Parts: sequence; C-alpha cells; structure tokens
Amino acid sequence: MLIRALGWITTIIYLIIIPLLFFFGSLDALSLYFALVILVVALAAALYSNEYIAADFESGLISKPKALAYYLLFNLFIVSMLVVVVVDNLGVMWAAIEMTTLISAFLVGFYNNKGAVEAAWKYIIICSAGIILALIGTILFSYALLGTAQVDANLIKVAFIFILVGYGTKAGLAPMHTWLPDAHSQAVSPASALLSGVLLKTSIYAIIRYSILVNSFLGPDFTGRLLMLFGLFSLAVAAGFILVQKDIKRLLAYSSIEHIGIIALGLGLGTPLSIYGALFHVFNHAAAKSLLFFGAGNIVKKYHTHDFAKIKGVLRTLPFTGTMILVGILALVGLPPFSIFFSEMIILLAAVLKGSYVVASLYLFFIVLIFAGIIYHFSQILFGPKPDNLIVTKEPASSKLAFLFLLGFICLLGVAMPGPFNRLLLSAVSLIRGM
Amino acid sequence: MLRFILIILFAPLVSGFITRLKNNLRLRRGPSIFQPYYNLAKYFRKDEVVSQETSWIFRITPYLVFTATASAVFFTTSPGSLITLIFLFSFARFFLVLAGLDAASSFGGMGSSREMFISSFIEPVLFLSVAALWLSTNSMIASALAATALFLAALAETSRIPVDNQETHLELTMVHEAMLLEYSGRSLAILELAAQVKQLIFLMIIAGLIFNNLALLPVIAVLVALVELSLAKMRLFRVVDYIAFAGVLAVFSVVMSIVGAII
Amino acid sequence: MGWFLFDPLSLFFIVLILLISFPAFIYSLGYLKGHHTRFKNILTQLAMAAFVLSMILVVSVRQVFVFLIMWELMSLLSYFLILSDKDSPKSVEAGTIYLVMTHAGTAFLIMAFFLMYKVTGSFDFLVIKQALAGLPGHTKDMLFILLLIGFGTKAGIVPLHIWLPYAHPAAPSHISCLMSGVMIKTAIYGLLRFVFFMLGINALWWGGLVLGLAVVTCLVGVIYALIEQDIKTLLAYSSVENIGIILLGVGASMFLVKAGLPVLAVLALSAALYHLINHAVFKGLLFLGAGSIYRATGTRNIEKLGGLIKTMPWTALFFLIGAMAISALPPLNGFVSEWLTLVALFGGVLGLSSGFLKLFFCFCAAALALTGGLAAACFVKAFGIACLAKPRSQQAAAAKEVHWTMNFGAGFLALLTIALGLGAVWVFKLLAKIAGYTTGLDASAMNFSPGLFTLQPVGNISLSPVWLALLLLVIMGVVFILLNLVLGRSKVTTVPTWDCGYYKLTARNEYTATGFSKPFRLVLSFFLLPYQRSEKIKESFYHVKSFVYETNTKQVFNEYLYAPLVNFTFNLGRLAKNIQQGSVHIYLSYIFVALFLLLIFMGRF
Amino acid sequence: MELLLLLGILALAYAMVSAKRMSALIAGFKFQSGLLFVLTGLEGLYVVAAIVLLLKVILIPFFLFRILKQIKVDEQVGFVVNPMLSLLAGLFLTYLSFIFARNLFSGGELGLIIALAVSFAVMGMGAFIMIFRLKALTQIIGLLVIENGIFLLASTLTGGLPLIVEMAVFLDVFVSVIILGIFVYRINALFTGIDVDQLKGLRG
Repeated sequence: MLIRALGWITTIIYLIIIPLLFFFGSLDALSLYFALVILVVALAAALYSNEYIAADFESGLISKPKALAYYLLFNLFIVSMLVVVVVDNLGVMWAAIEMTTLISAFLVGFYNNKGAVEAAWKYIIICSAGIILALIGTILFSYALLGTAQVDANLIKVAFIFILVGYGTKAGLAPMHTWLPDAHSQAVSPASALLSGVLLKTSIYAIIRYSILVNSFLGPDFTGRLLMLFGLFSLAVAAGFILVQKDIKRLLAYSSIEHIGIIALGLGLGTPLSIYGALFHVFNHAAAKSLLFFGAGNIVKKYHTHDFAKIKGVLRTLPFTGTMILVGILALVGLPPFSIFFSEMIILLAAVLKGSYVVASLYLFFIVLIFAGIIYHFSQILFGPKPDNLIVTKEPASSKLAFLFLLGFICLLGVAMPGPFNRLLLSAVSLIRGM
Repeated sequence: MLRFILIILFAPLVSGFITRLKNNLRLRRGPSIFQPYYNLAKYFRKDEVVSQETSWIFRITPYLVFTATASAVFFTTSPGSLITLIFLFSFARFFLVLAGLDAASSFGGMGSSREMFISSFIEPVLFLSVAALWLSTNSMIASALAATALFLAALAETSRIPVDNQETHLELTMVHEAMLLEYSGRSLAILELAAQVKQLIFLMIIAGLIFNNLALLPVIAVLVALVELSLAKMRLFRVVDYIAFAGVLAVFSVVMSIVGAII
Repeated sequence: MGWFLFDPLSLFFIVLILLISFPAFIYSLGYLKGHHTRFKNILTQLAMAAFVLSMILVVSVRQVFVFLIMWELMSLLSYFLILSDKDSPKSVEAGTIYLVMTHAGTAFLIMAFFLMYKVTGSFDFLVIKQALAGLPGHTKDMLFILLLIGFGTKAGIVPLHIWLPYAHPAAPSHISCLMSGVMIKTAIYGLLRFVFFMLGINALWWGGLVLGLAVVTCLVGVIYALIEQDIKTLLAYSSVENIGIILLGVGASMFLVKAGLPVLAVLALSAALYHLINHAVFKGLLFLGAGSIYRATGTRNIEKLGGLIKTMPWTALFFLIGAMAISALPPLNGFVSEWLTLVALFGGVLGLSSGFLKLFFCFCAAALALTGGLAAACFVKAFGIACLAKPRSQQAAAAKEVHWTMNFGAGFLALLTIALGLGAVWVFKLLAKIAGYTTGLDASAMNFSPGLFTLQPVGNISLSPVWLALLLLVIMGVVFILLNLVLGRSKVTTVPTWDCGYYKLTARNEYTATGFSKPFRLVLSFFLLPYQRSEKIKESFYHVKSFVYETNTKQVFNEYLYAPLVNFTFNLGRLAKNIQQGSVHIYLSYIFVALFLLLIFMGRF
Repeated sequence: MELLLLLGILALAYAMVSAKRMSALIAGFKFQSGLLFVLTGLEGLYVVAAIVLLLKVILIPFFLFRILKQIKVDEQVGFVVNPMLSLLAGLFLTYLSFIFARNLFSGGELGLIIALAVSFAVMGMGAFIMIFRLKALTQIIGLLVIENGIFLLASTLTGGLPLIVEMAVFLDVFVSVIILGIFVYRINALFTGIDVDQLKGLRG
C-alpha cells in the first residue's frame, strides 16, 4: 500500500514542479527547454511506474525494500538530470552527468539477474571511461580560455574532440553507443524510458553548451562537420542493427541511437531552421520513445519474453497498449499526423536548403531503411491471432493515463504548435546561434 | 444498305467456291458451289438441341456474333474505320469463346483457349498492317507487304488450313469448330453464316483497300484454296512462329511505307 | 483561403473519386453486414470515409507540403484498411510491403518537393509554376526523374509495382475497388500536376521514357494477370496493365507537346484521361463483382468456382459487363478509350517527322493492341471459368445471390460503363478542355467532333459510339424478328452435354483456368519461367490410379530484383551485428580508437 | 623537485602496467596517489592535497583491499597481453604523449610540456589497464589511474580547478568506486568470479 502511495506522491510532485519551472528567473531558454523535456517524461514515467512497480511487488518479483529503493533512485536520477541542465558551471555539470550515470546504474541493474548486472557493469565502465575523457576536455578547455589573451585554435579543437567523444559516449553517438542497447533492454521499463528519452538528451545538452562556446571562437563549421559525421554514422549503425534485431527493447534502443543521430545531424547543419528542427526533435523523440518503452514494458510483463518470434497478436491480448504501440510506432517512424514527421522534415528541408544534397539523401535513405525495419518487426508482433494461453486482462487506469498524456503531446505538436512552446524554441535557437 | 444485303447473300457462295475449287484441284468433283446454301437451309429448318448446363449466354451468342460480324461490313470502306472493324471482330470472338466454355465440355474449353491464344497474338499484326494501309503511301512494296501480312492474318482469323482446319471434327486439331460443337439447328446456321461473312470481309479488305479493285476477289479466293491444298495444319505452338512471320512482314510494310513517304 | 486550388484538373479527379466511392459505400453496407462485429464495421466505414476524404484533399490541395502530408495520410489510411482482417499473416505481410514501398516512393517525392522549394522559395503550386519556368535544363530533368519514381511507385509502374498484387487483394473488396479504381489515379494526378502543369515538358526523352515504361507495364501486367488464379490478384495485375495504357496516352502527349503537335497532344492526353475514368469505373465494377463472389462462395480461386451465372445471375451479369468493358468490346467505354489511344498513337505516327519516331509510335500501338488482345483473353478466362458451366466445388454450388445493396453498387457502375461508352462525344469535349488546361495549350480551337454524335479527332478516322450501338441493336432486332417470323419458334430440347456416349460428364471434365492459360504459359515461358511437375501414381503397370500435375511460374521481378536487394540489406545488417560482440574490452577500445582517429584527422574538419 | 616527482609517478605507472598480482596493482596506485599528494602540496594547494591524501591514499585502497579479501578471488590480474608487451606498450604510449604534448603546447616552456606528457602517459596507461585486463577490479583501478592522470594534468596546467569543481570531481570518484565495488560483489555472486570475459550474454 505504501508503495502505491509513494508512487502517487512522486507523480503529484512532478505535476506541481512543471508550472513552477517557468518562474525560475535565472534559467536561459535552452536550460528551461531541456528541463521541461525532463520533467514531462519524468511525470509520465512516475505515472507509469506507479502501477508497474506495484504490480512487480504484488507478483513477488521484487521485495518491499527494493520497491522503496526504486522510488529513491527514480527521484535521485531525475534530480541529478535537472542539476545537469540547470547548473551554469561546466565542471559541476560534468560531475552531475557522472552522478546521473552512477544512479541510473542501479536502475539498470535493478532486477539483479545475470543480464541486468552485466548491462549495469558495462554501462558504468563505458560511461565512466567516456565521461573521464570529457573531464580532460573540460580541463583543456578551461586552460585554453583563461590562459593567454590570444586563444590557441588548435587547443580548442582538441578540447572539443575530447568533449564530443566523452559526452558522445553518454549520448549514444555511433562508435561509442555499445552500452546503450544492453542498458536499455535490461533496465526497468520506466527507467529505460527515462534513459533513452531524456538521459541521452542531457549529454546532447552538454555538447550544445560546448559547441556554443567553440562556435564563438572558431565559427560553426568545425563543430558542424564533426556532429554531422557522428550523426550520419549513428544513423548507419542504427539502420543496420534495426533490420536484424530480435529483441523488442534492443530495437527501441537502437532507434534511440538513430534519433540521437538525427538530432546531432540537425545541430551539425547549423542553420537556424535545422537547429530548430533538432531541438523540436528532442521533445518529440522523448515523448514517442518513452511511450513505446512503456508499451514494451507491458508486453514484456505479459509475454515474459523480449523475443519478437514469441510475441504474437499484441492487439488482441493487450488492446489498449497494442493501439498505443501501433500509434507510437507510426509516430516514431515519422508518418504525417505526428510531430516526429515534422521535425525530421524540417531538418531535411534545412539540409536541402543548405545545399548539402549528399547529406540529405543519405539521411533520407537511412530513414526509409529504418522505417522498413521497424514496420516489418512491429507488424509481426502487433497483428495476428491471440495466442491461446494468454487471457485478456483489463489494464490499469493510471498507466493508461501515462500513455494518453504522452500521446497527446505527439499528436498535439503534430497538428498545432502552441505559442509559448514555439517562442521557447525560437529563443533557444537564437541562443545556440549566438545571435 | 444494298451492299450489306449483297455481302450477306454472296458470302456462302465464296466459301462454296473455295471448297469446290479445292476438290477440283485434287481431281475430284466435290459438292456444288451452292452446297453451303443447302446446308444453311437444312439447319434453318432443323430443331435445336441445347445442353442443360448452358446459361442464357449460350442462347444469345449466335445473334450477337452474327450482328457484330454483319455490322463490320459497314466499316470496310476506309482504312481509318478498319480499327473499329477489328474491335467488332474481337466482340464476336469474345462471345463465341464464352459460348464454347459454357457447355462444360472439354472440347469447347480447348477450342476457346486456342482461339483466344491465336487471336490475341494476331491483333498486333492486324493493327500494324492497318497502320501501313493508313499511312496510305504510294510505294508498291509497302502495300504488297501489307497485303501478304493481312492475308496471313486472314488465314488465321478465318481458321484456314495452316492455323486451323475448318472441315474437321477431330478434337485435337479443330479450333473454331470446337466452339460451335454444341450448337445445332438455327443457331448453328447463323454462326456458319457469320463465319462466311467474316471470310468475305477479309477478302474484300485485301482486294478492295490494298489493290482497290474488287475484281481481284476471285483471284485471292483461288490463292486461299491453293494455300489450303499445299500446306498441312501446323502444330499449335508452331502457330506462334507463323504469327511472328506475319508480324515481321507487317513491320516491314510499315517501315517501307514510312521510307516510301520520305523518299 | 489559400489552401485549395479547384482548377479543371482537380475538379475532374474530385468528380472521379466521388463517382466511385458512392457505389463502393453502398456496396460496403451489404458487404460488411455479417462479416465482423458491429464496432469493427463502424471503424472500417469511418476509415473508408477518411480514406476518401484524404484522396479528395490530395487532389485539391494547393500547398506542396500539405500535399505531401495528405499523400502520406492517404497511404497510412489505406494501410489500415488493408489490415482490416488482422489475423491472416498474408494481409499483414501485404500491409508491410505496401507501406514500405509507398514510403520509399514518397521519399523521392519529398526530395523533389524540397528541391522545388529551394529553387522557388515557396510551397504554392502557382508560384512554383512561374518560378520553375526559368530553371536550367538539368535540374528540370533531375526533378522529373524524382517525380516519376515517386509517383511511379504509387501508380504501380513495372519495376515498382510489386506491392500492388499483394495489397489490393488483401483489402476488403470495396476498399480494393477504391484503391485500384481511384488511389492509383491520384499518382497519375500527381504526375500530371507536377510534371505537365508545373514543370512543363523540357525534353523529348521524357515522353519517350514514359512511353517505354508504359509499354513494359502494359505487357507485364497483362501477362501476369493472364496466368493468375486468385480473382482479386488477377484484377490487381490488370490494374497495373491499365495504368500502363493510361501512361501510354500520357507519354504520347508528353512527346507530342515537345514535338510541336498541339492537337495530337491534347488528343492523347484526353484519351489517357478518358481511359483513366473508364478504368476507375469498370475496375471498380469488377472488384465489387469479385467481392460479391467472395462473400457468396468464401473463396477467391477461380479453379474452385463455376456455374455462378445460374446461382448468382445479377452478380454474373455485372461481372460480364465489366469484363466486356475491360476487353474493349465496342459499345462500352473501354472500347472508346482504347480506340482513342490507338488513334492518338496512329496520329503520332502520321504527324511525327523522323522515321525512327514513327516506328516507335507504331511499336507502342502494336503493344497496345497485343495488350488489348491478351486482356480480352484474360477476362474471358476469368468470367468463363468463374461463372459459366458447372460449379467445380461445393461452395460454388451452394452460392446464393448476395445482398441487394451489393448488386445496386455493381449495377450503378455497370450503367456508368454503358453511359460513358455511349456519351463519348460530350465526355471527350470536356476532357479535351481539361487536357488543354493541363498542357497549357488552348484546346478551344480544336474541334474533335464535327457532328453531334461522331468523334473525328484525326484525319479521316471517325467513330460514333451512338450510331454503332444503334446499328448493332437494329441488326440484332431484324435478325431475331426475321428468324422467329419466317421459321416460327424453334422447338428446343435440353439434354446433357455430349459425352462421347459412354459416361456421365462431371465438373472435372470442364476446362480449368490453368488449362486455359497453358498456351500462353508455354509461349511466354522466356518471361514466366514456368515450373512443371507431373507424376503418375500407378496401381499396376497398366492402370494409372491418379495423376498429379503441379505447375507454377516465377515472379521475375520479385525473384531477381527485390529478393536479392532485401537479402543484401539483411546481410549488411547481420554484418553490422558483430560490432556488438559483447565484451567490454572491445567496446572500450572503440571509444579510444575513435578518439585517436579524430585527433589524427583533426586537420581535415 | 617536481621533475623527480613526475618521473616517480611515471615509473609507478609502468610498475602498475606490468604488475602480475592484484595487490601489487592496488599498492602501485596507493603510492602513485601519495606522490601526487606531495606534488600538489608543493604547488601550494593544501586543501586539495589533504583530500587527495584522505581519499586516494587511505580510503580507496583500503576499500579495494577489503573487496580483494572478501571475494577471495585468486590474485591473478587476468592478462590479455603479457607483462613484457604491456611494458613496451607503456613506453610507446609515453612517446606518443610526448609528441602530442609538444605540438599541442608548442608555446609553453619545457617543464610544463614534460608534466603534460607525463599526465597523458599516465592516462594512456590507465586506459591500457582497463582494456587489456580481464578482472573487474583491474578495470576499476584502471579508471582510477586515468583519474590520477587527469588530476596531475589539472594541477600542472591550470594550478588546480576552482574548489567547487575539485570537490565535485572527488565526490564523483569516490561514489563511483563505492558503486563499482558493490557491483563487483554482485558479479562475484552471480558469475562466481569477477572475470569480465564471462559478461558476454548480451550480443547483437
């Protein structure tokens, strides 16, 4: 009983914090935007985990203290992410990101079976190694800035490379993404929603912060070309894996890598339109991906397996979740009525307007490839007759609320962009462009 | 209007003349020229026997086929109207094939399948020769080639020897006859008449349009008889080569007419 | 409001969409009655209404970006409609192939639209039309290729057609009637709107390319339709073929506009538009007929049907009318539009100057004639085997006439085919105006029909469908009256079919669809690559107990173009898979190697 | 004087790279932190030096030794690359970091470049230990060695980061060691032995 109460308390806390956010004077547009993204997903995750953890506890999967520990970790995780986004000192930001890794390690290793521990171990080791590189970058950066009057361009380039590789590991950019599929597939579903929905974005936030600084010295094309390289490479790797994926959660993880690649590509292009698209995509992807992870969580809880081959007829056994996943998938792959289609098209349009046709056509090619992969896999599990050994149970109201809450965002933003949200985005873009 | 009645009446005479000629060339007396008239008269008087499996299509097809073939007579005047003529013939063929299938016997089905097979490959040849005619050039070679192509196509269409044997009832060889197998009495008469009218139309086209004097009609009829005598019926799948040959002739006729037009 | 553009081209397509969706809707009332639960029926009806609305919006919208959104919405809605019976894995697979292919096609469209936006700076059709005029040649060619591939995927032009025979049969019949009849046409609308209207014809080879593709599409479509057993797949392939015929007209008019023969160009395009509306009508009719047959007998395989003309007289009659129309038999509309296309091609042969072009147009005309012949054979087979003679299976024998709403829908379309056939002259006048508007040439001066009833588009060729129909009726009447008056009513006795006298004929003696198309399979074996296996199961040396005969043909495009492509991508995926070996050490080394490489090649960024 | 300390740290790094037994590795780390403590002391950053002493010289090694005793694993460090080759790799890394330091800080005077080169070398060798050793514990130590290198870089380059950042970094390092330790216990419980190579379940 206590657990449910705790669940509702956390939900209400986050419900209150969101409006409060706007009264924070000191935050600039970028931090405010990312804080908003974090809190929206946090609210949804809290709403969803309320039911998820209670069900886990009742089914005896986790003990009472473990459930309480979950909520502790959950809140700590969100607080640390907020710290990352709110703080203005780069060093402290680094420490906060390191802290997020450490806390979420427990969420990844929550179920304490072989897979979870292995994923958690890899998660910590790889991310810590990556973060340490970022620390080197920060130090080199601070030396270059406060050093002699004339700024040494070469040193700043080296520093940015360390930063990019460091935070890129945390963001899941291509060559350093290896921890991401393991961590997301083994973590608790609400946690993996947070992980891929928001955690990756915080490190993107850090990269944005640094690229603003670097651009003011070297001009946008150095960071742009690096980001585009990483973006396209992530798209390529994600496309490859999604086609042959067997595990539902790993597929969603790889699709996160793809979307992070798209965001990096958007940022790399550097035109105001593409940055607007990238930031807009941050929110869309966060909403759509967490919706799908919640859905995947329900499926795994019902079918007790991650394997696509064994999951059949989800629309029959879990009617509500099935439709939600179907809608989520159509949103994720970028079909019109949903907002991801618009952000992807904005970035593509920016690429075409900038004249980089090769990048645009590669980007479009990978999107279509991933579209084919995801539709192929998910149509296998969604449709088809109901497997006989499963009974259709009524799904809890609160988790339905979480789904609808997120779905509302995806559809709403698709059709009409609310005024204040748009102004927030525009000011963030102007901030990044250093206007 | 008069021309229409004349053709209808005159058509059986032509086929009677051809059969008579074939027998005489084989040094046999053969039936008189008016034998087809006697057959038609006999059929008209006889009662009809209809299979129980057939539907209303079987009963209406003879009238439809005859109407289509007869109305084709009005379109033999100018090369332009030949296109409609070809479509009218496909109308007749469409219903004849359906009637063949309707009787639920394998002979009818076999005949229909073969008829459709031959005719669908003949159509491009017909259209190409019509195109050659239509380009209305003055060069002799073009119209000669067009005439031969049309002649070969006519042989296929009117189920003459190299493609199909008119007189036989041996199920393995007959194509056109197989579809008429189930008919008797009055409907058989109309269908026979329609086939003869079609044959006359083709001869008129070749004589009239290409060499534009009808006097050549008997000459072509003789030619048909000669071909019937000299060749044996081809195996069904060799008919494709026959059609291909006619097609090549048609293409050449078009090429020549184009070249003719330029020179 | 600047969202919509109701010019003659859009109005024509809106009329077309409404014309077909009205009978389809009425048909669906009967079709869905006992099929699914009540809730699901309402859902399908709503989805269908949304689908029709999205099609209307696609053809009437004015902004390129909104066009793109409506285009994708249309595909999405039809995806859901294809998946209406979710349980069969075949329809799920069909849905996936359909969605992926259309999305890939749309990717090309997106690229073309954004290039247009980059060049002209606005999304509005008319603004783009002015701005595109001054475009250098090679960008126009580039845009044309992208648009052709994009719209070609949706229209089902040959190399990109493989989704059509999967998607259309999977959908419920009234939906596949809409998809085949109307949705494919929105792709043609796209081609007309973007290539003809906005881009303008830039080079001769455009027309030539479209003509070439059209000829290939015609022949491939009809050949596959000919050997198909499943009635709805047969109709889907024949849609591919008819799209080929429409494109013949469009390609010819593209060619003639550039070659400087305005009259012929307008004629060719209006022939294409005419065939477009005709095909929508009779293909819709055939699909509704196939749907009724499916509802009544529960099977779509012609081999199992037979004798439906006796058990389902009305459905069989309407199916016959549809088959007659599609095989271009004179009085009906299929004949008129095929006749017009042929005349347009022949006009091209006359009008064009260079010998090679004349020959090319002649070749296209011959191909059209061959397609017409094969289509007639295909639909004779479909109707003959399905409806005539004896029922070949228990379901076919037990078939009963379907609900009256279904027949009303089919009847409405049947009447339409006759009306469009006879009213050819006025319809053609209308279409000539639309064609003139699209190609930008003023068609008011061109006089295509001197008399009230005759069409005389070029030289001395003329056709009057009304007189032709009258002629046929008169002769028929005269012959009928003459025979009955002169010879009196003939005594008709009905007996079982002649069975060579020694045993009673059963349904197994009838000719089967496979048998009917065997000559074609043998002759076209170079393309169909038929596989054949026959086996005698002998009781003793002399007596054969039973005979097994198995044959199938290879789908050339699936086997040799798409299967290797898909395997290649999947192998690539598998190759990428061993990036994730599992050991932490390798993962760590990725990071440091990435860092190292970046530091070395830092100079180049 | 600094030069001597730097050389000492570098020598200890070589010792650790080629160490065969776990306890030697931890001891190496302990002394290296000690030298680091002395170096920062000389630099005048007394507060930071005190923390280094408390944390890196006393607390963390004590914690690591306790883990070593409790999980009773054999002392083997689990070589992927034999010690001789590791030493060679260490030397090569030092050479690389010298080149890197020289053209990165072409302006600075010799002492600074040497210090930078040493710190990059230590970082390189820490990474080497992490990648080419099989045991989980060695990966933790590898991480700590890299952290030492960074700390050296920070103190020599900018004379120490602002206090708040320094504190945050130390807090993180300490917490990460604690959490890594907890996970080592879990791995030991689940996988019977802390050999990281068994952790290959999740593929593709």
